[in-house]
Amino acid sequence: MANPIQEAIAKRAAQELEQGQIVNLGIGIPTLVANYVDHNHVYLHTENGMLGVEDVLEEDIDPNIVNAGKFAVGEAVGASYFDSAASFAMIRGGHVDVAILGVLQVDEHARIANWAVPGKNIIGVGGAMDLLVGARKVIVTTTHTSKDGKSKILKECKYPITSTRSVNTIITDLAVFNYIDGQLHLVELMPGADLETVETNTEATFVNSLK
Amino acid sequence: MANPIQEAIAKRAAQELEQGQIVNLGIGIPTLVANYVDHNHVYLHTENGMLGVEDVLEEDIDPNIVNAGKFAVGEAVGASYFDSAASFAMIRGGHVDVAILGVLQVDEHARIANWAVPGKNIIGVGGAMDLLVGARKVIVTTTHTSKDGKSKILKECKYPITSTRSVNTIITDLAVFNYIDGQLHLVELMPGADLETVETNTEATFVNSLK
Amino acid sequence: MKFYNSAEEALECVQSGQTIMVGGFGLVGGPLTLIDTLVELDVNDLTIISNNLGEQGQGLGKLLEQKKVKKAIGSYFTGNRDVGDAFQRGEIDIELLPQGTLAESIRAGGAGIAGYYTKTSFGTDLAKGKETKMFKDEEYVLEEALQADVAIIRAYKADTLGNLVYYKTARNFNPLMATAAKTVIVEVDEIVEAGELKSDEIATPHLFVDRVILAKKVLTKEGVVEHG
Amino acid sequence: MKFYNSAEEALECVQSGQTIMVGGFGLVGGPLTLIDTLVELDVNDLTIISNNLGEQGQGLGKLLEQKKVKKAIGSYFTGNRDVGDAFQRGEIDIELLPQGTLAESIRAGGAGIAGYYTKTSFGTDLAKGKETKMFKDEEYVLEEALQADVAIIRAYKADTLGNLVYYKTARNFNPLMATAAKTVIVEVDEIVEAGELKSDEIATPHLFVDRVILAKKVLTKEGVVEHG
Repeated sequence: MANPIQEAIAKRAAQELEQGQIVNLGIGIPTLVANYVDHNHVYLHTENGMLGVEDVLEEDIDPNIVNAGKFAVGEAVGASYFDSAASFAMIRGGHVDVAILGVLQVDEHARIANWAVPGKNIIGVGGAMDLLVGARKVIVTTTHTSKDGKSKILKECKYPITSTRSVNTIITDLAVFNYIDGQLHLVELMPGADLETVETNTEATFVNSLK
Repeated sequence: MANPIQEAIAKRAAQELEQGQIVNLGIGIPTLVANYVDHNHVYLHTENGMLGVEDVLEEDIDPNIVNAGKFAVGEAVGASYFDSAASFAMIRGGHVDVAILGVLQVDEHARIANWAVPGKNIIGVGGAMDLLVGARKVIVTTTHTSKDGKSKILKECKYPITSTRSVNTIITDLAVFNYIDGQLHLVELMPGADLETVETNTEATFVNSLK
Repeated sequence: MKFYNSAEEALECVQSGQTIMVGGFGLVGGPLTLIDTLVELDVNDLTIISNNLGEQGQGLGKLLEQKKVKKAIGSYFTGNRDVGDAFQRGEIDIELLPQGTLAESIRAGGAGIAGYYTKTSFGTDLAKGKETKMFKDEEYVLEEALQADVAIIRAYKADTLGNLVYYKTARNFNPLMATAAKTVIVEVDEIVEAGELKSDEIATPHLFVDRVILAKKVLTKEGVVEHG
Repeated sequence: MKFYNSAEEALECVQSGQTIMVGGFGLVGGPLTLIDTLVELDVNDLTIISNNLGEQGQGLGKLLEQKKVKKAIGSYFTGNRDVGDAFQRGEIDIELLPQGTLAESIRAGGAGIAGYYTKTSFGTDLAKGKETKMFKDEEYVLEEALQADVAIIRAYKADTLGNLVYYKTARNFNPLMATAAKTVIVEVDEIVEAGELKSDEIATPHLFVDRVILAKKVLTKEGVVEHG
């Protein structure tokens, strides 16, 4: 499932994490972030009821240890399990430091849409809305444009938003933006990307804060 | 602490219990009920976080196993411990079959007052209000009259009520009343008591349903 | 609490029109034996409260295929495209809840809490029509408790009193649903004597449990297999 | 999470005017070492959230004696008559809550729930001034969440990550308070290596825990004794 573009985004997202943080990874690119973190220093939380997620070798798979994407995972030393209400109490109560989520769209207010597409059946939301209100910091990872070349970083989300809360950081295959004082700031170009390409492919207004 | 009158009331209260029931005992006379139940058939719940309370011998006391009255108790086979929110979720969620409580007053609507005395500091309520709204059946145990000879079974409680919920059964040193269809029914005289004594000492209106 | 010899006997109480909670997160922690028996029952118009509604033609998906589901309450039905199709055809109602709200509402249902205020979903389509209230300058959405007639859940071990422990991420919704239904039916991998589960480690005290059976279907690395 | 060598160091963060949650049900499960150090600190105007307020001149009762308590929130202060006297003299505010409401409000405070509806206390003096709402023909009282700046609690064992397990009825309010304060300080009887506590049995995962010390005061059959 992983391709080099996704891996590059995941790797960059992992650099945002700090020692001792509790981190929840969404489905898709965020799941790949697990490959780039030191499980002795960053603790992965999964909303289906586990703190201390780590990778698992094929031969060690236990079918009853899975992450939110229902993929088999491993149990880090000191891991713990809990029920879904306790798990979301951690999320909604502000006890998760960072959530890394995938998005369909993100707008210049750093609001995201990642759970529903108009005209399609709205039949799944999972823990996305909970993570957005609860996580202290939210990082979103996404390809900069959709498959048909359209910007995913819009003036305003066209799909239904997931929360009124603005995310803190956007990491794409082209760039890294931080949302500060009500504006998107371009803070970094991804390897191989240039400013012109970012400008062309970004519908949202942003401040160039490259150093 | 126990005297023969209290023991007689507690013993009679124990007869109300049925096999398999989950029972919570309040402080005072209700605590004595534990002496008259078969712990293999009735399971005692205490709101400070334990199911499976039983008596304990002096030499087996563990200071960290106590009941709601902070008295040392024993652990029945199959007992479990849980936090206070889980414990009160059991009570308030309707998972406790019977609560046996002490009262200061009870009125002819079978409403009780057992947590506050006007003019004195209102500074303790504990789990009384929770048990009254949550337990499926509430039995109250009390001496029929106060130390100065006044009826505790009044037309209307003079002290602040503990709940708008009517209790199901009142057991005193003189009589047993059930509350049915909005009326107190005298259903039994305690050993040695006669109808006249009950009538003289009961301010509340009641129906004589003695067989 | 009573032990039953089969899922059929344990599920005899289920009636048309009832609300049924079903534990599990996908197959993990799902009451696989009870689900497969439930879909064989001659009942309909069921309201199912479960995070997912199985997969196409599998598990709870069969119940949908047989048109026995009137309404589904859950957080993620995307894994079974039959759900969306049935919804489009007007065959079922769907109440989509954020997963945290689903979990918390079930807990509330078991805990005597009628409703509670959460920030989750405020300002989104999922909050449409719901009451809101301000606490300390922040807006919250009122969510109501969920309760059921019957819950079917999976645990790892039960003791002879009905105390339960769960296994790893197979815990998920199971302990919550054990608190929020009139009749709680549990399938377990193992039954042990009372006293064998440590008193500090029991996750579901026996007062919540009504019926217990031994699981016949188990999730393995190779998928669901029959045993026993 | 960080280990501290003494209660003094662990409590350095406490400041006047703060809200402090204190675990325990009477002496059982109380953070005895931390309480005795707390009463030595040069802080005042504290709001204490705890089921009880110690006994006359003991534990939290000393804090009251020293007039460092501005407000007490709890369910049962009857065991310490100083509380009622101080209240009569207008020296402290008291917020009396049903014990279930106290517990549930602390849980709510840790779980991102701003308020919830319970039947408990409806129609009584304790519901005076509180909002009510009807759900399915029954009246419920709105109760708000409780949170604190600091929680001091007791656990049985901590591992080196800060995961906690509790002992018997010493559990009570401790795991709840661990979720509802900005800084959570725990005294434990024993510290073990990460991995020694079974993953299914950890009651408080380490994400809730900030500071851990070894307990110096322990409740025994003979009362509170010093050890270590």
